[in-house]
Amino acid sequence: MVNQQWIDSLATARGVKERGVTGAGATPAPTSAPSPAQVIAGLKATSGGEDLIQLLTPEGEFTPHPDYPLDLHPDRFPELLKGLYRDMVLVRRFDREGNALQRQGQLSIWVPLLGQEAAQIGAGRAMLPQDMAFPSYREHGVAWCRGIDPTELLGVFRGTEHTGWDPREKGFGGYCIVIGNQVINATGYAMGQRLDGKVGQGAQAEATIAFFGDGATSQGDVHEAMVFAAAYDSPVVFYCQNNQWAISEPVERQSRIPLFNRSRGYGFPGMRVDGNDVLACLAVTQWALDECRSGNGPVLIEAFTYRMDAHTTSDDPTRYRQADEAQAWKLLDPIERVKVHLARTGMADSAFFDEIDAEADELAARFRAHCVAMTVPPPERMFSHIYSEPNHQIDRQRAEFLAYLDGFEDESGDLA
Amino acid sequence: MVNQQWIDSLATARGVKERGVTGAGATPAPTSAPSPAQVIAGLKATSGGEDLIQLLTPEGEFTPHPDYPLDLHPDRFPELLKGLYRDMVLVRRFDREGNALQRQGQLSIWVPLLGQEAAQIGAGRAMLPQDMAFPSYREHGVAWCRGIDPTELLGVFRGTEHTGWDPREKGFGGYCIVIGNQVINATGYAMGQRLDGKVGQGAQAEATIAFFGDGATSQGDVHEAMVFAAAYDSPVVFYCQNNQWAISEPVERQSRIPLFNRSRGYGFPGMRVDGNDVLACLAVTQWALDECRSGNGPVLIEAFTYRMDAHTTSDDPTRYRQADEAQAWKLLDPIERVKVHLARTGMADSAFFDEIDAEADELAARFRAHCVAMTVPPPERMFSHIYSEPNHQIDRQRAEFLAYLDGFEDESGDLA
Amino acid sequence: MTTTSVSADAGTNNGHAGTARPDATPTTLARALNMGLRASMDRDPKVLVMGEDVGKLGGVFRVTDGLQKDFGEHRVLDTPLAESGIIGTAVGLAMRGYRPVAEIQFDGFVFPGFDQIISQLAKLTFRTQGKVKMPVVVRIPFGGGIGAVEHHAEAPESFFCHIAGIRVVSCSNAADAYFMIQEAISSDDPVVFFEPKRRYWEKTPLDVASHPGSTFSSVIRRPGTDVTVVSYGPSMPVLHAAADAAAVDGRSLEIIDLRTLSPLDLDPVLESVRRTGRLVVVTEAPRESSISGDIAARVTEEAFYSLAAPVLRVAGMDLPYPPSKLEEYYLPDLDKVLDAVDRVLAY
Amino acid sequence: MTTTSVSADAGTNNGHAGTARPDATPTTLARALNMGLRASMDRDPKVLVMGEDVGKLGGVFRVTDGLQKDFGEHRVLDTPLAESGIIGTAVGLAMRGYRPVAEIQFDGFVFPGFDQIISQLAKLTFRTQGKVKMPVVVRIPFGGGIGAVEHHAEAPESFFCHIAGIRVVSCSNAADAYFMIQEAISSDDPVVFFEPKRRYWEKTPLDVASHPGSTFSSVIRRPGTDVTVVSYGPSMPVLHAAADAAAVDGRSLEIIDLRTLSPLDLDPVLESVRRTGRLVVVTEAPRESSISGDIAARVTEEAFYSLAAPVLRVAGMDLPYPPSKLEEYYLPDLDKVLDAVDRVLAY
Ligand SMILES: Cc1ncc(C[n+]2csc(CCOP(=O)(O)OP(=O)(O)O)c2C)c(N)n1
Ligand SMILES: Cc1ncc(C[n+]2csc(CCOP(=O)(O)OP(=O)(O)O)c2C)c(N)n1
Ligand SMILES: [Mg+2]
Ligand SMILES: [Mg+2]
Repeated sequence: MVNQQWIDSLATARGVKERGVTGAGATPAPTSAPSPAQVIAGLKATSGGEDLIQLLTPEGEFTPHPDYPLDLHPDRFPELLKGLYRDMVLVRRFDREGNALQRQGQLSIWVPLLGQEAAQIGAGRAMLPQDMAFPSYREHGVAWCRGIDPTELLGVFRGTEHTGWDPREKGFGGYCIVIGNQVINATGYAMGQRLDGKVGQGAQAEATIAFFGDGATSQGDVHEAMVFAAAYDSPVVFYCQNNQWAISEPVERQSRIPLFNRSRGYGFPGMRVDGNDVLACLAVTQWALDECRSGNGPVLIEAFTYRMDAHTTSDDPTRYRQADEAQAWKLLDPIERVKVHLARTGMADSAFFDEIDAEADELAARFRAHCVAMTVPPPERMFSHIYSEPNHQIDRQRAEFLAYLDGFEDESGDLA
Repeated sequence: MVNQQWIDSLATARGVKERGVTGAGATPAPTSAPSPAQVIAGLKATSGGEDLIQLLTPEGEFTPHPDYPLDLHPDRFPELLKGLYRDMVLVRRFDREGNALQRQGQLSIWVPLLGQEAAQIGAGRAMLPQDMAFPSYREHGVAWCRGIDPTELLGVFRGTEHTGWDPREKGFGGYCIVIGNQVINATGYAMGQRLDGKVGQGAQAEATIAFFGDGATSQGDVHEAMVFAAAYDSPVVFYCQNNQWAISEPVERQSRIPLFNRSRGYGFPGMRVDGNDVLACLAVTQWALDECRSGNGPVLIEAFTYRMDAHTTSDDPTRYRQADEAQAWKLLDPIERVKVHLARTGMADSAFFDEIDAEADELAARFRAHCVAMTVPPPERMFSHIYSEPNHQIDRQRAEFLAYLDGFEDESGDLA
Repeated sequence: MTTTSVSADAGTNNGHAGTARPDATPTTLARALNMGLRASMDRDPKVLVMGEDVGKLGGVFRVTDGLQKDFGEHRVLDTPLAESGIIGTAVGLAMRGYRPVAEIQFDGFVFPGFDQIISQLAKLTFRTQGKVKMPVVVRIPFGGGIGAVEHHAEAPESFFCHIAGIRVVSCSNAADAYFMIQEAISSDDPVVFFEPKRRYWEKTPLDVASHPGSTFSSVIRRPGTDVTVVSYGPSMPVLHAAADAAAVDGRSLEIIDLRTLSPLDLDPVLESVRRTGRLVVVTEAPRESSISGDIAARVTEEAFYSLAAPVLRVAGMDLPYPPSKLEEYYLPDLDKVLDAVDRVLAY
Repeated sequence: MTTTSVSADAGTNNGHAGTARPDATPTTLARALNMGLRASMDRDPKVLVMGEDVGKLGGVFRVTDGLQKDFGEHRVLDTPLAESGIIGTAVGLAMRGYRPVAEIQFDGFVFPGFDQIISQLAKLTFRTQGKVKMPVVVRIPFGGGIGAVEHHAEAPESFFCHIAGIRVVSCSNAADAYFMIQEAISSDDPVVFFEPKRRYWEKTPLDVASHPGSTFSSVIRRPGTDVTVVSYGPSMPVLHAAADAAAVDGRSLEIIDLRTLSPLDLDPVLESVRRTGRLVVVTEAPRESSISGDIAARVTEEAFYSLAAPVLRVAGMDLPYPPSKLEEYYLPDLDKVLDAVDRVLAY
């Protein structure tokens, strides 16, 4: 009583299936969904379809977008692009170093962002100092933009601490491992920005941006974050990095239509940006944060990108995807297209590129040196800052534990 | 530092606010949202807007709908409509009796469905015997259609049991009190129907229908139910009875746009039906169940109706809504419009109406008699069917408890 | 199984038995909570109240009645119907510097928000080594005996006592309600605040000027010499009734109200048990892997040589909460407590 | 604080200590679970496996490796990333007659599904007085010691032991893994099945033909006379190492593996404590309001006169799980167990 129809339906990339039905919300005609054969072959949807907002093509050709201007004087464009190039090269470099450090046993795990540099730097550089970001665990590029030194990311992956910075000081939350949790916290923070009167026209106006992946869109917390944000017009940008994969599950497993459409169910704007185009990510995120700051939040942005490396260093992608898929996406590399544009337009010469590479190597060396020198915190760190108020039970268990440890020094341990 | 802008925005019925922004999903132009003044005055959106699917107007004029035919021979229309009339009158009658029984201390609580008879009878009569319904706690009208005698509903409200029927036998789940829980269970059941090969063209094809309210749409479980149903093309109709209120909170608190649009975020059809038009509810639900049965599920239906009575007998609506709102909705009464149509077209005479009223009174009397005669189950019922397998801990605690009770008979109680 | 009528909880503000203070007014527990919330909101503009039906309706138990009218919709928020959303946004508001008081409408509806409580609310301060504080209060009406449908009468406190990083407290009279809610709100720790809904309308003396100091400690409500009986919140009147009945038989019960369930303040309990040698723990929560087991285990470990009998527990059975017509068989009552006292004295 | 190397768990299939049966093959715990799942799926077409990455990837611990290839995508479902959805659809599938085995990827990620477990999975059978059965297994890799980031090393079993209507079990060797997963799947009760992830790759003897009868009972892994030491799952090797070390000092520890955490099978424990007079309970779970407290309280209540000392507990402290570089200080280890043995013998 095997159900062949079901088996076929699962194996194909339904993405979008013609429904032939009336009524609002009938699945829109398929735009760019890959054919079933393509998906089986592992060749994912490498094109974002007509809805994709792009300023810089994979080949390095730049065309400004009428709806999403880069709010800066044209003369300052070369300086902007060279800065973004530097950001992406340096971030990719320390990310690669993180992978290597894990392989050499210096880190328990590393979560690579390879391929998502443009999606993160574009959004990170779109933020104003007073804005607040809520990351998941892969946003090393956004951390970089918020002035968090890469070495501050090492503790969580080396196992010596959970958060190495002050979230309010940096405007960048601690890494959040439980998928979706940080998105509803971001909405709450944004509700607080509005309550403080920081939504409106003033220069002090603030916004919040929540980062999450394609897999996270299935979690109830992400839904409730959007419900509350729509209910309270909260100044929060929901920034989904659709890197096509949630560990071994393709994005088709989470949704039959492109994810940016999700906002249509709540009544706020949603758009798909080329996640490998740093200029598009910058322009669209700037627009979205300004909308939120002025009271027209929330906004959903789907950055259509690709997870070039494994999910983490403990993952083996060869078990669930084809190598040729990664090859196809290499042609859309976020750094390559910027380099081609800078070189072709003469904005930058080889000396510039060499200088950046040298700086990247220096950063990687400092990153490595810091990592290998990291020490294990003292055991009583386990008891520190569990509560903000005095706590007799914590004090007692700390005292008992330290007495127990002392016992080993003089070999007459006594664990009360 | 009071935030006036926020206070104004909360007090008004944003419903739908012109966003003036580009990108997919920008909130559609307001169709029928009530003006802020209207909402403050408590006059809710009594009109469902252009998207409302209606066959029978509040004044009793019938026009068939091109997309949603009533699949029956025109000669049998009078019999159909008279049957629906009878269903609604009888259900309203025992529902009123339930309210009265609570007032007289015979029930701890009653959950009235007054005003939602058409939304429930229309959907209930659209189901085929092999279909499965997952109710919340207000679906007495659907229970009626699934052959559950009204007296079987009394136990849950009298406090003598939680579910008085066999869900699989009746094709109607037990009442579910935790808002949203039953909607994800319905998707799972529908996944099972497909797994059993019951989705396709055969006469045996099955579908599932999940009932929930406007407040429930904010719960993560309802979101995840829609995500899973879209992922597995599950044959489930999401039937939202938007009765405008979630206890004291207006539907605008849950969503800034009409709820049927929610399906556009997942890529399956969603439509708004006049929840007070039994024929429209029947036709649209039949269409939706058939879509699901044939493999084109899921579908979202928003039945736009009104909760005429309090949330439950422990609620006092005068604290949060205007009496004139209920007056406005009385003009849209689900039973009145059918009566007018039957009378005007001569399909039914006063004898017919009197006969139905008499039958209703008989039902109410039987309902009351059954209720007042209901006894308290024996105390060891607390221990029955906690597990399906033998359980030494339950057996022991039962034995200890009964021994303890016996102690009171011979005054030498011994609680082990 | 009818329960004999129970006297109002004879507890007073400062935990000393004895007559009410002159300027104390009989006040319902719900009213005292309302007054306490109001006092906190008056004192600190950062204090918010949020939850389902807490604003315009004033809450299904009227505990937040009138607050939205007086403090405005921007400080008393009627939220969408989603508990993870309520707790999750409260966490975000706290990161922004607010002091949200989130209401869970009934005990059985806390579980959709359980993940945000254990993964974010309870852990953010440790995760950030103190850089982020979580001054959030989660109010939960709990306990049985109100003849309600499923999920409206449960005692889920043991789950939260098992979570490190949050405090769990429960008030049992108007004075404690008034002062404990303010102490919870002003604390920089997240506090899960259990309110015995069956007793919302019981009047006990409240003197708003009495300034009782910390109300998060265990308190001896009634001194006694033969058996120590410990509980909190909903069951306190049962203990007082048992003490009255036992006195008639010449047995003196020492009644202790824990008030804080985590971290437990066991010293007064240990001091008492070292005198009486016998302890009965009374809770509505099911027995298995619960706070009652933890109290018994810790008292036995720390006062082993003083115990003349094992610690006995009068707790809910390990069953889903029964339909309301049978709840009085399930709940701890006078007879069950007296029976436990008999048995603990029989060793 | 390095832990001395622990010998593989000397337990065998039928719970009797002693050499492996002739046709038993050293098998990893993960492999044994895979074989048990496969045997159940072969036997019953209604058995499904569902969860994140369980299909094509074979699970992040490879416990479901190869099942989708052999049984098809319609019986081994890679689900969307939502735990309430996984448990909630499993409940619906069970109402339809299926026997879903749902995987929660790591212990810390069960909480988004906690509401569906306590409100539906654990209560539907009682709610419908037996008309609806819930033959669902929820597999949860749990416990610490794998150097992982937050939420990947917790021991949340006490929460589920406090929920009436579900069974909670944990396997500690390949034989138990193989037979217990099949017993859990064939049971009409919902079972939360805790797998000690730190020991997935440890080999112990497995004889698939041994038919051990019910594996949900407590079992004496090693007889002893001086102190009874009880645990389950992750900590069993620690207990065996402690017994070996204690034997050198002439102390005989009786090691008991509970296997079922709810409903507790305490008879073997009581029988043993009545002989030794001393009990140490070992778990990774935090101490407060936990299963370890419940065991201590019940054994004290039922064997009070046999106890020469209070029941002592070697448990996690009441802290959020520490960063992995400090986890060995937190986890129960050989030294902590031996220290507890010293202290329990000192009474
Ligand atoms: C609640 C929860 N369930 C499961 C996991 C295990 N897990 C970690 S990352 C991951 C996939 C996330 O995919 P996506 O949201 O697309 O983010 P990406 O890793 O691709 O950036 C899963 C299932 C988790 N961390 N939290
Ligand atoms: C998880 C949960 N939270 C809160 C409640 C309390 N409650 C019961 S009904 C209700 C309002 C439901 O409104 P809606 O979904 O519109 O259904 P309606 O009652 O209007 O039919 C609330 C908040 C609950 N039952 N479950
Ligand atoms: Mg992803
Ligand atoms: Mg409603």
